[in-house]
Amino acid sequence: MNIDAISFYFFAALAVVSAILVVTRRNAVHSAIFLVAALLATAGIFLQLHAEFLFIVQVILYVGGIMVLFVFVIMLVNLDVAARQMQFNRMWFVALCLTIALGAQVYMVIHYAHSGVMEALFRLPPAPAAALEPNSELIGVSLFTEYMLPFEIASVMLLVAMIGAVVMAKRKV
Amino acid sequence: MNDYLKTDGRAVDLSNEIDPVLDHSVDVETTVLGADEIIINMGPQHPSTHGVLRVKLKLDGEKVVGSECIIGYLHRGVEKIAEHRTYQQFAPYVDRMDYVAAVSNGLGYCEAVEKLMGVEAPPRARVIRTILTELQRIASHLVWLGTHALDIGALTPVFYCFREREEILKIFEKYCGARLTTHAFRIGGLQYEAYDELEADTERFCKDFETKVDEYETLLTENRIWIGRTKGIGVITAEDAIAIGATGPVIRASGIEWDIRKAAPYAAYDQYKFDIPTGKNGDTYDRYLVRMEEMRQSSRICLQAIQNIPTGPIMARIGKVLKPPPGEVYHAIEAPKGELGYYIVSDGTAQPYRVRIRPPSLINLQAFDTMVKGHLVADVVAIIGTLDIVLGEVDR
Amino acid sequence: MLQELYIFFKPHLLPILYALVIVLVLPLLAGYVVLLERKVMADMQARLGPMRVGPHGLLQPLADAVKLLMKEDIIPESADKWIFWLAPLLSVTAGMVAMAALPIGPVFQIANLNVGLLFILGIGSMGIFGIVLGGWASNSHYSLLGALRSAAQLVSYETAAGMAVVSGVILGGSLNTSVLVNMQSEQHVWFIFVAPIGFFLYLVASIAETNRAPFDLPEAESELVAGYMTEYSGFRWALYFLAEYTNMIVVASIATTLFLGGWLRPFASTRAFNFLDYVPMLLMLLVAGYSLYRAPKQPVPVQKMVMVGVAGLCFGLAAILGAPVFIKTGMIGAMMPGVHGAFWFLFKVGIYLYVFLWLRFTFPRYRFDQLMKLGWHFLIPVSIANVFGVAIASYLHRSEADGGHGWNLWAAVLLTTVITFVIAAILAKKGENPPRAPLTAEKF
Amino acid sequence: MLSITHYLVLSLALFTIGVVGVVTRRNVIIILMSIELILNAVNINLVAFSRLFGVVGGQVFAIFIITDAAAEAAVGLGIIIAFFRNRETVLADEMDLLKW
Repeated sequence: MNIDAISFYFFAALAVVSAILVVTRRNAVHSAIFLVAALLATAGIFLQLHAEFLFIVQVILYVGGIMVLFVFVIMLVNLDVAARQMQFNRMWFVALCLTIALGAQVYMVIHYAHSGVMEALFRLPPAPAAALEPNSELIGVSLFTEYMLPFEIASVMLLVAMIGAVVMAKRKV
Repeated sequence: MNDYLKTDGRAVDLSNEIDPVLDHSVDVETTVLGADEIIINMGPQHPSTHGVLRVKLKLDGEKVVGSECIIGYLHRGVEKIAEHRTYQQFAPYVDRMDYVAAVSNGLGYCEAVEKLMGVEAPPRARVIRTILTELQRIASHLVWLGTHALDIGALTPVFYCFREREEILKIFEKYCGARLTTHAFRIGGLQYEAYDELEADTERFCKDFETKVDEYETLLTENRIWIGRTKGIGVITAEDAIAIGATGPVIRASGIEWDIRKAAPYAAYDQYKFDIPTGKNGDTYDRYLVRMEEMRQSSRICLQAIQNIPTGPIMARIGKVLKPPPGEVYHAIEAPKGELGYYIVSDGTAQPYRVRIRPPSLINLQAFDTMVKGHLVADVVAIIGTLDIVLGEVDR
Repeated sequence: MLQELYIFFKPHLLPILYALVIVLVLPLLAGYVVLLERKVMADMQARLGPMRVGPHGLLQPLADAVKLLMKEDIIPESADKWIFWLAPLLSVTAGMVAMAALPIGPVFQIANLNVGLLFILGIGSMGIFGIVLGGWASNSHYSLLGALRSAAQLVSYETAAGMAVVSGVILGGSLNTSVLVNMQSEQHVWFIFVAPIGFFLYLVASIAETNRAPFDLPEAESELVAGYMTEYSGFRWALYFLAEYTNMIVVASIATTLFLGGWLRPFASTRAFNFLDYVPMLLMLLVAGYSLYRAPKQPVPVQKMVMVGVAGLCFGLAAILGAPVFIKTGMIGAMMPGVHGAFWFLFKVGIYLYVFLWLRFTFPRYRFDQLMKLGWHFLIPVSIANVFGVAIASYLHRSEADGGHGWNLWAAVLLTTVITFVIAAILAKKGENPPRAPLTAEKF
Repeated sequence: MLSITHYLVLSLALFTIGVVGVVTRRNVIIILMSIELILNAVNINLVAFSRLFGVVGGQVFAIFIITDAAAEAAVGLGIIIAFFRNRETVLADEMDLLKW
């Protein structure tokens, strides 16, 4: 058990438990808080993977931006009534099927990891930490050279989304 | 509460009625999104309604589309009390109306009774009255400036204003022993002779005060935020102001040169040179400028008055028991907030048959609805401040 | 076992120690910032301020803390209990964690992160959750409205602040806080002189972000009582207060690091100004001397003792600050960068905070729509223009070998600053109301 | 030691929880939050593989996904606000009209 593994298990457990609470809490604000916890735990996993820049992007964008938006909207749409209504619809069967299907995949992943054709992949040691250093510079360079076009498209998409959101939420159209 | 409103004779939609004592909050959900128009309630226990004014605002989002001022939380029946007191006994009561300008109230009442009796205060008394009243005008405007700026968020001017007001109150204290509700004048003149250093004190204060006003102006007049919060806010046109009967700085800021000190001079105002500042736009900023200039002019009047205080008696010859001849009289003075009028009916006894007071705050408050329409909730605070109302005077 | 633990923790010992120091000292520091604020306010308003607890109110923060701790802890009946409990903690935690990446001197830094600046900004912005959730959990209209205002304001001004930070990052070429300071030392210029508009934008945006006047709409007492803190009292309220002051210190530290040369002494690389090394010591001696001078004039023996104690503390600090200047070798000489760095850093943070207070007591409050308009229609466009300006300036200044034009730094900066300023002036002009009739005081 | 399997399992777990949330909840806001969970699960995979192969591309894609999540949240919440204003509800199964 080194610090790497400890932090992984800690953040993974935190992420999974918070995620379960996100979908089971009755109150949307509580759900949002647990989602924040889950996202922060994911950020922790990114940090554990030495993806510092992504860690900070996750914190700033997801936690500081998107989740604030969520909390904001939850407070705008008064949920006093909604909280007392039935929270779950009757799709348990579908959910169960999906869970079983995905669970089967988990099993297969573990299974293949220990035997079978893909074992080599799973036994591949991770690249040395230095391969991705310095992290933010590498991502920056990559974004502005290799991924220039997707980057521009993403920014245009953000612009469109912004305009769309403004149009949607405007008082009286 | 509901009963009160019903007997009040106003049509009140009880479904929107909010208990004024317990709930003075904003209905948030509906403010931000919900239905088209909602009614919120400000006061009577609200830090910036200057006392116990209660305002019901009809809002469209954050925009005010209508308003109703509900007054009477400080009603003490001053006019009724007058009918059971002798003329002299009633004089201290008027100090409790506009308690930040008690001297002006007293002046109006004393002059009204003098007019009813057909006597006139001696020249010396009239000059001293003028000095003290003008000092009181400055003090009242200082309170207005401090609280108005505080409402808009400027924390510092209020301390400067109260520092200068303190000097004025010291002069009052030296003159008559009281600071706030002074009861400085008596019917027929003055009870107290001016103390020895009155001239010196007033001169020192007034000379000092010129620079102090400049100091306030450096803090506010050119300030972008102040301009943004006051220019174009709470506009009332000259026609509207006349129709409502607004007086004082409110009407002068709309461009009407109406000042009773010039229109129907009383006390010793006809002896002194002073200007009537007027505005053009009738907005909060102009009212601010007008009041600032008025403070300068008041100081100018004081400086002229102390140059030449006539000698002689300070009390006209009137009896111990005042029994004015039957009849009626209306006398108005220019109080700091506008035209303060006393209408007194005498039936020949020692007690007035009826005293009706025309408080400037009440009449000016009528302009509130016109001013506030189309502005945001945050501006309501500024508009209440700019009207310079004192609830003690509104409710009496 | 113990041995293993020791080996495991050994590299983390110093950071843990620093963290402990920050967690312990910060509340005290915040308390004294409050005292400073009250004293400065009193001074500007022609008053004395707190004078009763300790000489010149020096023990007032402790008294306040005791009072707040002993207050009844009220949780409203209809509040969401555990969020009500959690929200102030979130705010404080965010502020304190952000402190971790601050370089208080070249030595005193808990974590020298590669993305340190973004870390501070990101974690600091999480404090907003404490505000929003606290406002919501109180189940009161004033609180909720205050919280929503606060959230909208923070999100809006974060953009402008981020853009202003970007202009500094372009100049420093790194997100690492220590590297940024070192770059300012290498380039022999603080970035405030290269990106003055960026600094100004950050100043305005950081005031708005910390909800200070003239942008203190969420707490506008004449409109919203106390905003999101309305229902809070006692210790929880104190936590919110602590968070607010922590955030102030954090934004001041960012500005210091990015624009004011961090821990660098003024004219750090000019030998002629080496006498400035004596300034910290002399300053402390001055304070100590004044305390001693005032000590006999205190009315109560206890206060005299406190005053002497303060003088002793200042003498001690003067000794610590002065020793490395005189003894340049050995252990003591090695203390020089750490001790003096910390002094200059805190000194600059103090000046920045003083500007905060100064503005607070001078200006009226913006209206909410004006605040939003200022943020979106003025600050954000100007900050974007500023990013371009700084980028162009640094491109022009870069030597031709690096693909630039090798201009003189000041020429490039002057050019781009003037252009940005013109853009700002045009934007400001556009936002103004049309001219109106002037006031006339007609003669009667 | 940690292998890629650990990350895959974690990612799948989060993904599954997200899917269950999307399928079973009635509140649209919580459905959106579940979608965020799903996107996060994908991000973990991308970053884990980026680390495994020592290539930065995975992290760049994760950034794109976060961008996408931001856009989705903005538009989705805009729609929710518009819908709430008209129908005063945020329950998915009451969104049963094609126009109002």
